Amino acid sequence: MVNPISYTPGQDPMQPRPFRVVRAIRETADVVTLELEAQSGPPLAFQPGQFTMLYVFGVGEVPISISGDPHKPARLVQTIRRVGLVTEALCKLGRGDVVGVRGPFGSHWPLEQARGGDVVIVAGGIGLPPLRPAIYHILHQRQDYGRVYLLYGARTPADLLFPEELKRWQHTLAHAPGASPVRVTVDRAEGGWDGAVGVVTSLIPVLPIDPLRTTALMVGPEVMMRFTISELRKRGIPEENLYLSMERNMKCAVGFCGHCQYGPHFICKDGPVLAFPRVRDWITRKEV
Amino acid sequence: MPSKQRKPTLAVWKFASCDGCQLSLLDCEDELLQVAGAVQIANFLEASSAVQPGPYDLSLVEGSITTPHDAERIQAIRKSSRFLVTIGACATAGGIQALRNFADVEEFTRIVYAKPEYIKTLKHSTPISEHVKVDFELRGCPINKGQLLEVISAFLHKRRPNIPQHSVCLECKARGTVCVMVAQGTPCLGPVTQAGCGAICPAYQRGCYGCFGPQENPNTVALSAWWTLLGLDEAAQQRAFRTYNAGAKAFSKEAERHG
Amino acid sequence: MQKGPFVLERSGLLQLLQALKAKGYLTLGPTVREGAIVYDQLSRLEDLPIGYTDHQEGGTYRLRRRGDEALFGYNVGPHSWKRFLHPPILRLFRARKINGGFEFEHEAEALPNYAFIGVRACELLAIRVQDQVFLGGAYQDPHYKARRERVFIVAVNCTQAGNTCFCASVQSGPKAQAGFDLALTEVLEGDRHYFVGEVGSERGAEVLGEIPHRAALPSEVAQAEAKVAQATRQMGRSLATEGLKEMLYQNLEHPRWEQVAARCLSCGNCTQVCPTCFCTSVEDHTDLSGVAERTRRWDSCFTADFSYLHGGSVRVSTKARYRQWLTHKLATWQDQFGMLGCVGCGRCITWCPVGIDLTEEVAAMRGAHV
Amino acid sequence: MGETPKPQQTKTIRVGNLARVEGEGALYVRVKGSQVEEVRLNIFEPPRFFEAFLRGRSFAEVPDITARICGICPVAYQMSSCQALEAALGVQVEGPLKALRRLLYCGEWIESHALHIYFLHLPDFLGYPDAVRLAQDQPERIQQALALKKTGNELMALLGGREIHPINVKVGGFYRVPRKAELLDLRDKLERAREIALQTVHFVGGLDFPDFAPDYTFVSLRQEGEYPILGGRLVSSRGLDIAVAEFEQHFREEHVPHSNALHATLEGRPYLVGPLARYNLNFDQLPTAVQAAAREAGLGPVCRNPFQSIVVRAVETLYACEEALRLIAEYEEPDAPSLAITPRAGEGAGCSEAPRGILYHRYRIDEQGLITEARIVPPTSQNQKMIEEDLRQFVAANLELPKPELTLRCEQTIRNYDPCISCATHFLRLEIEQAP
Ligand SMILES: Cc1cc2nc3c(=O)[nH]c(=O)nc-3n(C[C@H](O)[C@H](O)[C@H](O)COP(=O)(O)OP(=O)(O)OC[C@H]3O[C@@H](n4cnc5c(N)ncnc54)[C@H](O)[C@@H]3O)c2cc1C
Ligand code: SF4
Ligand code: SF4
Ligand code: SF4
Repeated sequence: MVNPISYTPGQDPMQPRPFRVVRAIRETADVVTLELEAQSGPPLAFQPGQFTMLYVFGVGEVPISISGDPHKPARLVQTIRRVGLVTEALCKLGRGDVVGVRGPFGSHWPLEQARGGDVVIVAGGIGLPPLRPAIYHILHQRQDYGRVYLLYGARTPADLLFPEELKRWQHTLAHAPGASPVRVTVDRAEGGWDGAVGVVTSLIPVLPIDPLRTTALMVGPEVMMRFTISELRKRGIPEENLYLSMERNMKCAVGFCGHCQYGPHFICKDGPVLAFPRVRDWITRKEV
Repeated sequence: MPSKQRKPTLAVWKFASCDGCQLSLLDCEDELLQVAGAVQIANFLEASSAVQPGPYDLSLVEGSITTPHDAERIQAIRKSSRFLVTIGACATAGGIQALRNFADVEEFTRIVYAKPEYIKTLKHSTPISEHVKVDFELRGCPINKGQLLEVISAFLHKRRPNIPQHSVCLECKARGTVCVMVAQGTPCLGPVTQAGCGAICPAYQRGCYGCFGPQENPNTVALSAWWTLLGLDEAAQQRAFRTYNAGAKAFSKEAERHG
Repeated sequence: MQKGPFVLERSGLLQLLQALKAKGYLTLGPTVREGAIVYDQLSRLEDLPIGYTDHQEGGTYRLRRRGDEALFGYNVGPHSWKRFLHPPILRLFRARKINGGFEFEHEAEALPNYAFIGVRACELLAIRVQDQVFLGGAYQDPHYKARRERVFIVAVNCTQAGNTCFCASVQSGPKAQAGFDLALTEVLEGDRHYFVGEVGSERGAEVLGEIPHRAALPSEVAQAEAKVAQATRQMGRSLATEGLKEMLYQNLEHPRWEQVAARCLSCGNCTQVCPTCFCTSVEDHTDLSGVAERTRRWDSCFTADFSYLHGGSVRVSTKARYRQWLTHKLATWQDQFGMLGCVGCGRCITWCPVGIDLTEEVAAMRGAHV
Repeated sequence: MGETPKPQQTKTIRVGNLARVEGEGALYVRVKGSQVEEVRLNIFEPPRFFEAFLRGRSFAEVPDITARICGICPVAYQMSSCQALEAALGVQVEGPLKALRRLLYCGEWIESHALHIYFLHLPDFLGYPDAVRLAQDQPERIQQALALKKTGNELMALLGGREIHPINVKVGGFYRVPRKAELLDLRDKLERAREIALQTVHFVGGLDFPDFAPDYTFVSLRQEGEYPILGGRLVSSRGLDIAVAEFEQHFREEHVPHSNALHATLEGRPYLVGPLARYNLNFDQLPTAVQAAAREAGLGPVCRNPFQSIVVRAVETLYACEEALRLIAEYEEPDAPSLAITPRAGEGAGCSEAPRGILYHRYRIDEQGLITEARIVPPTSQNQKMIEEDLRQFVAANLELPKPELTLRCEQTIRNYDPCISCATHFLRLEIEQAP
């Protein structure tokens, strides 16, 4: 993996670099993946789990995780759900449009530590894109990892992201034939769905893993992560092996603006990926 | 702005008000022609006799609803407006004329008019949002012209206007003004009032009088407790909350406590 | 270079100002305005609050006459040096659209070289705290850095304590320890009026070399030290720092938070006057002509926007906001930056419009807990 | 289109919504044959009850509240209320504080007159619907107009804190007075504004004006030694000369059922206030340079053509720039920003020259300083009857005009007065449906 470029002093970390949209892929009704290339300068190397700040000219800037392959940094890939004004503007971009990019920022998934053991990846909704680079990396070095599972929950079948890849991963991630590493569930079955219905945490109790040698990575709404953690703890996975990616309001991503504080952590630099013990005392509290 | 595209149309409407908020647009001397270049002023009676029929992309509505006729008129305006922004304390809170809401309108009419039987008006002065859906409310008595331009350019660029809803105190401090309440014991509404004016009152050595209405999280009870320590009597406290935003809920509720 | 303590006569201070100006510094310091002592340009000694002192209480500040001609006989006012190093509003960039993309406009920022006159010990520490935030991490804020690097600091030790300060208990004062170019202690003794000084840097020594001064006598040094010691004794408030972080972490659900929230206006004044509070909002604008601009302005954890995530604020209640503020200052800051976020200047107590006092809140929580 | 009225044919002119006036009004004229049967300036701006809710407020709040009657001339409201209340409280603002008030008022005159000349009135003369479209053909002219207007606004923003509803005006003076240096900073801009104002005088002097010169009764303030802005005595072109406190003994408002407007009369007759009145009654008080400019623009010491009010406004704008420069040059910072005031019971009247004419206020206060009675007579309501008279005369004299042009001329006739309907309506009778 390429090391992240560090910020060169003298340059303002608040100033974006222009990137051109080379492809815009409509994933679902409200999710778009943008493939971006730097207009000048080096491509943006990153580690799985990191994010960038994407700036739409004059509209605003928001944190978005990188969803592409860390081994192919020439193209910066980011997947965005339209929820408000900036994300809406991002989702409207097409080939040739220019966005500003700052980053990559933040901590990354513990893929080094996870080597040699099992990996459980739990994603809820738009939580899958930040985990995809980790999957790519594992696929790249599949032999380094034991059993790998992706548990993914979406609202409806139509909201499932990357369906083709999910199918592919079913084979490529498998440690043994017929292992069924990708397990998907939806809140509401629609349109002839014959898969699982229910919350993603319901998939955890039956996973064949070696708990003490398992690392879990999760991204989703805070409640979902709380329940996931409790289920994983029930399976006996040590808490220091549980990793989650947190979200807070972010104005700068470099630790200056103060907005992303979460207890003692700055989500932008200490996170977004944090080991569970670091948030244990905070995650059950309201309004932190 | 690409000139080939059809320019968005702008309409300005007036209800019960002093005209000041509309004038704020004409007071944007440096930007007025730029505004006129970016939008097509399709209906702005105070400024132009050329009136084009709707629908309009952006309607700015000044003034409060005080007559049955106006209550109907605003419905029609809403129907012909894609985006409707209310401007000023009258339109967003009922304005100073909402003081009638706490009194007997008939008595008011008798005081002002020699032949009160000719005057027919609604009992209450109400904000536009009580009648129709409003897309954005711009506060102030009058509105701040910088904020007005911000709302118009945000609309043109389809972004959220940067209009903070926090207290005046943040602006006051950014400006470097010395707090008049702390340093002089002058009662100030700044802590419970929404920013936007630039904290001018404290900068001119007086307490804020609340013309931008309540901030997002106003603790009027705690403020008035402090005012009591500063020696402000109940009647004066009630009057302080009954001015240009008397109809705004947080202020009208607080005023009632001092009745 | 002057090694030991030196003495500067009262008139020497004017010469110091003039020497700094001659070197191209914009001299800033305390002056009376709008009924308080604020920081603004100083050109003459008469611009200083001669003979004034300040009486401070929670939510109250009053200027008083001292009855002598002291130049620095007061404590800190509503301003702090952060207005100059970390300005309340700053444009970060402008950009305009060009053939499908956009380009940034670079305008060289004409920054004055600031000389801060009369920086108190707590304020020196506050500057160090902000250094840690803006320069101490993986990223550096070039705007802060550019200002910070050029600043010349003349510290002044407190010889009387304010009623709302508690620097002694957080070990930030009243004597300036480090981080200054020159440090002075004002001594008024009978009809003598002079400063006992200390050099803190090469630059300080160089400037000092240009103005008349002499080595201090041991008695003069003793006089100065006694004055500073007196300030320590007078300190109006205190904050017990031992186990503070743990105490707060254990009390995140203490009923006291609700009680203080009932009084708190969520106006944000405490965060604005605090010399260490650094939070900002970053806003992207466009004007009518389509030129985009990014500005950064002081923000406050007391606003709803501060913790906004799509769908609403994380910290909706005033309780959660006050708790965030206080625990950040006194507890999480220690985890983040290895130091307290509070230097004990007392500004948040004086300039809270309703006199909320963090030392009192901490004491109440300790009382219930310990 | 170009029809001429046949005898006995009824013709109505209706303008549903008057444009380029401040506030909301409509015009209705009915002509039968050569007889103008009815002229109605219909005002449907809703009532706002200021006099009523001023009762019980502290005297100190009045200037802020009355400002809200009109966003176009808030300073006028503040000044008239302050003067009236100061009379009631037995204090008098003099010296630099008074000069600052005059200076603030100059700002409002410059701003308001520039607005009216270029944005509301001029488009009529040049055949444009508005100044924005005029700017497409004559960008420089409108840019200059904006610069002029902006200078007025800057003066108000400096002295008042902001342009509309200034926050710095106080009974007894100001909350904060400017330092001399702050005022001097405006000097260059005012000099530039003066140049633009002078060009404006020349330019509008050359416009085409219909022949029309009714025999008005002019009413304005007058005070020896200065062109009237603040205070003075009330005088008329028919020999009236009274103290402001005597206003209500001579001027009456009638609430007439058949009309939509409350008619103000002076000794039973309609009268005219505003720039024409001020000019005609105070030409001698104008500085020679301003008089000369007026003459160059074709005005004598007397001007009775309301269409030429645009020229008079330009002359007054020039005067306001001159006067502002003089006041700034002579300004000395006062010791205190305001006079100390102890509330006491009393009654007082005040009058000042709003850009549109005299604005009269009277208050009664109790010993705690609370208002017990308030009375406000704004210029537009005083001119109401005169506007209708003018329309009647003008239509009668121009019946041969094609209807669209006649309509336009009627609108222009109304705009001659720069009527401020927002001001007027706090006491106008309205035609409004029954409340539910
Ligand atoms: C580290 C991190 C990684 C993220 N990765 C992704 C991703 O890969 N894909 C994706 O679709 N979304 C991601 N998000 C969430 C995304 O940033 C928000 O959906 C987005 O900021 C909403 O902006 P908006 O203007 O469209 O929404 P609005 O509701 O209009 O929000 C207004 C403003 O509030 C702030 N804001 C609102 N919601 C959030 C939020 N959740 N996080 C931070 N700031 C917020 C932003 O400044 C935003 O502009 C991530 C958030 C974080 C913190
Ligand atoms: S003067 Fe008013 S607005 Fe300013 S900080 Fe004090 S209380 Fe807030
Ligand atoms: S928290 Fe209060 S006492 Fe501490 S440094 Fe900030 S303002 Fe000063
Ligand atoms: S503690 Fe005081 S200053 Fe801070 S937000 Fe609350 S009321 Fe305002």
